[in-house]
Amino acid sequence: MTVPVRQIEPLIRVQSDDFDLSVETARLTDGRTDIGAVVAFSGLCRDEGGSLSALELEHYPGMAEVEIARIAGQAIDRWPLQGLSVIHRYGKIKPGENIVLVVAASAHRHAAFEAASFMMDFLKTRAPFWKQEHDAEGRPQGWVEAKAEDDAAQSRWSER
Amino acid sequence: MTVPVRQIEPLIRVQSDDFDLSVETARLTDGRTDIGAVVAFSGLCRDEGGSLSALELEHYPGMAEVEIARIAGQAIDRWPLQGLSVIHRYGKIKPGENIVLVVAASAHRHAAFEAASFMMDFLKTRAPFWKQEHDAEGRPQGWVEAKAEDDAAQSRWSER
Amino acid sequence: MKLRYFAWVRERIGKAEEDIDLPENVVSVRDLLVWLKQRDDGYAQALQHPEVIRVAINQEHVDHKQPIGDAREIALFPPMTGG
Amino acid sequence: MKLRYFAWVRERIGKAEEDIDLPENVVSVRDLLVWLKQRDDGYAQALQHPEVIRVAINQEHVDHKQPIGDAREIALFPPMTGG
Repeated sequence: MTVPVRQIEPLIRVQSDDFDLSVETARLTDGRTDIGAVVAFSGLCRDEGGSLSALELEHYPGMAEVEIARIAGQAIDRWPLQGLSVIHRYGKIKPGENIVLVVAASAHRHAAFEAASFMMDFLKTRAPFWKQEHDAEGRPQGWVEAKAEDDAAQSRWSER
Repeated sequence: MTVPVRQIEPLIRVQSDDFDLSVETARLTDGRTDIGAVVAFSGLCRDEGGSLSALELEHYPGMAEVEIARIAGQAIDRWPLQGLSVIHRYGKIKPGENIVLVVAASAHRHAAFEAASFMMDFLKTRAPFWKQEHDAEGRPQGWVEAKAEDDAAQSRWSER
Repeated sequence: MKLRYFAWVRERIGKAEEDIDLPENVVSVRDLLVWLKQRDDGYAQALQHPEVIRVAINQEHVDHKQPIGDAREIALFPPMTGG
Repeated sequence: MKLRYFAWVRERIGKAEEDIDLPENVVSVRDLLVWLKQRDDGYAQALQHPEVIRVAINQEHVDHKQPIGDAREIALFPPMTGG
């Protein structure tokens, strides 16, 4: 007889609103005494040396949530996590503003670090979001191109 | 003629007071538009299945700050960071409370992840702090033993 | 069947979605891309390099060899750049 | 010269610090550990396994081969468990 492993339920949100790092971290840790490590990754919009006034993030509603949940499920299968939250914003985001948040909680630090890093590498390459740049005058410009280095970063997880 | 690289100045604090994750993250990012990634690691006290009522952290005042600064300097030399903060608490810390915070900010996520993970591995093995366990009745018990796996985690950084 | 387009695929085709009846000889994702490409200049421009186009069937990533079957929704888009 | 002790080294020796004049034949950290160990039962217990004792001179980690030189402050402690 095998004892079923109790899997955690990740929090996944795709929203245009900003998020609060402390609130999301506290949501995973409050009232608990079995968490030893929390890794919170925040991804922010950069202005690329002043050439960019905003990023406009387009997403595929429905699939975005489903695909993030798929990636989160893989992270939960792979590392002993006690909490996992992912919030990805869409819409117009200005330099210095938040784009994405991943919070991973575990008893031990390496699981939390690896799970958060894994989530980000897969969000970059698998979650259906696309960034369009707006130039310094606010005019829509080209779409950000996918980077080969992001594919490489994703594939390192299957080599282990 | 070589152009001198402008090195960031890490924030390092050794204190008995708690810290606030959002305040420390905002301290690195506020007013900036060149940061793309912030990794915040929080280390918390676990109750070890209810057997532990607190950890009492002893430290070596003076050397603690100096040694953390040394480790932070190595991280700054090794990765292109735009901000690095380390706060390590001492004194009596209850389960669920914060022990340590590392925040690393960079243009790119891998530098931020690696620098924060590096900081934690070296804080564990090089920063002069010692944890004494207090049992469920609040009585001081043994000192936490250093783990071989922490030494292994530290040494992986010199293999690269 | 509903087709959905995102990012520059959407811009070049000139619409975000459409309902379409596929001819019987369109069996795989690859067939779909070839068939769409000849519909007009917008499609031709969007699907000029079909190998870079990513495809999801019923909101799940698939490769170009995937049979379409009785898909409810097929989405075409460029490589993703979220995160 | 000031000696400082931490964690169970401090507890077993029974003090957190002391000022001490070292005999001339105590040249290295290893010599210091051997010399301290024979002072009384507390030191003997603290330094029973000298190989596990970590040492800092002037607040910097050193190994046991390190010459003491004109150190102002030497600290002895167990392996660290912070973080």
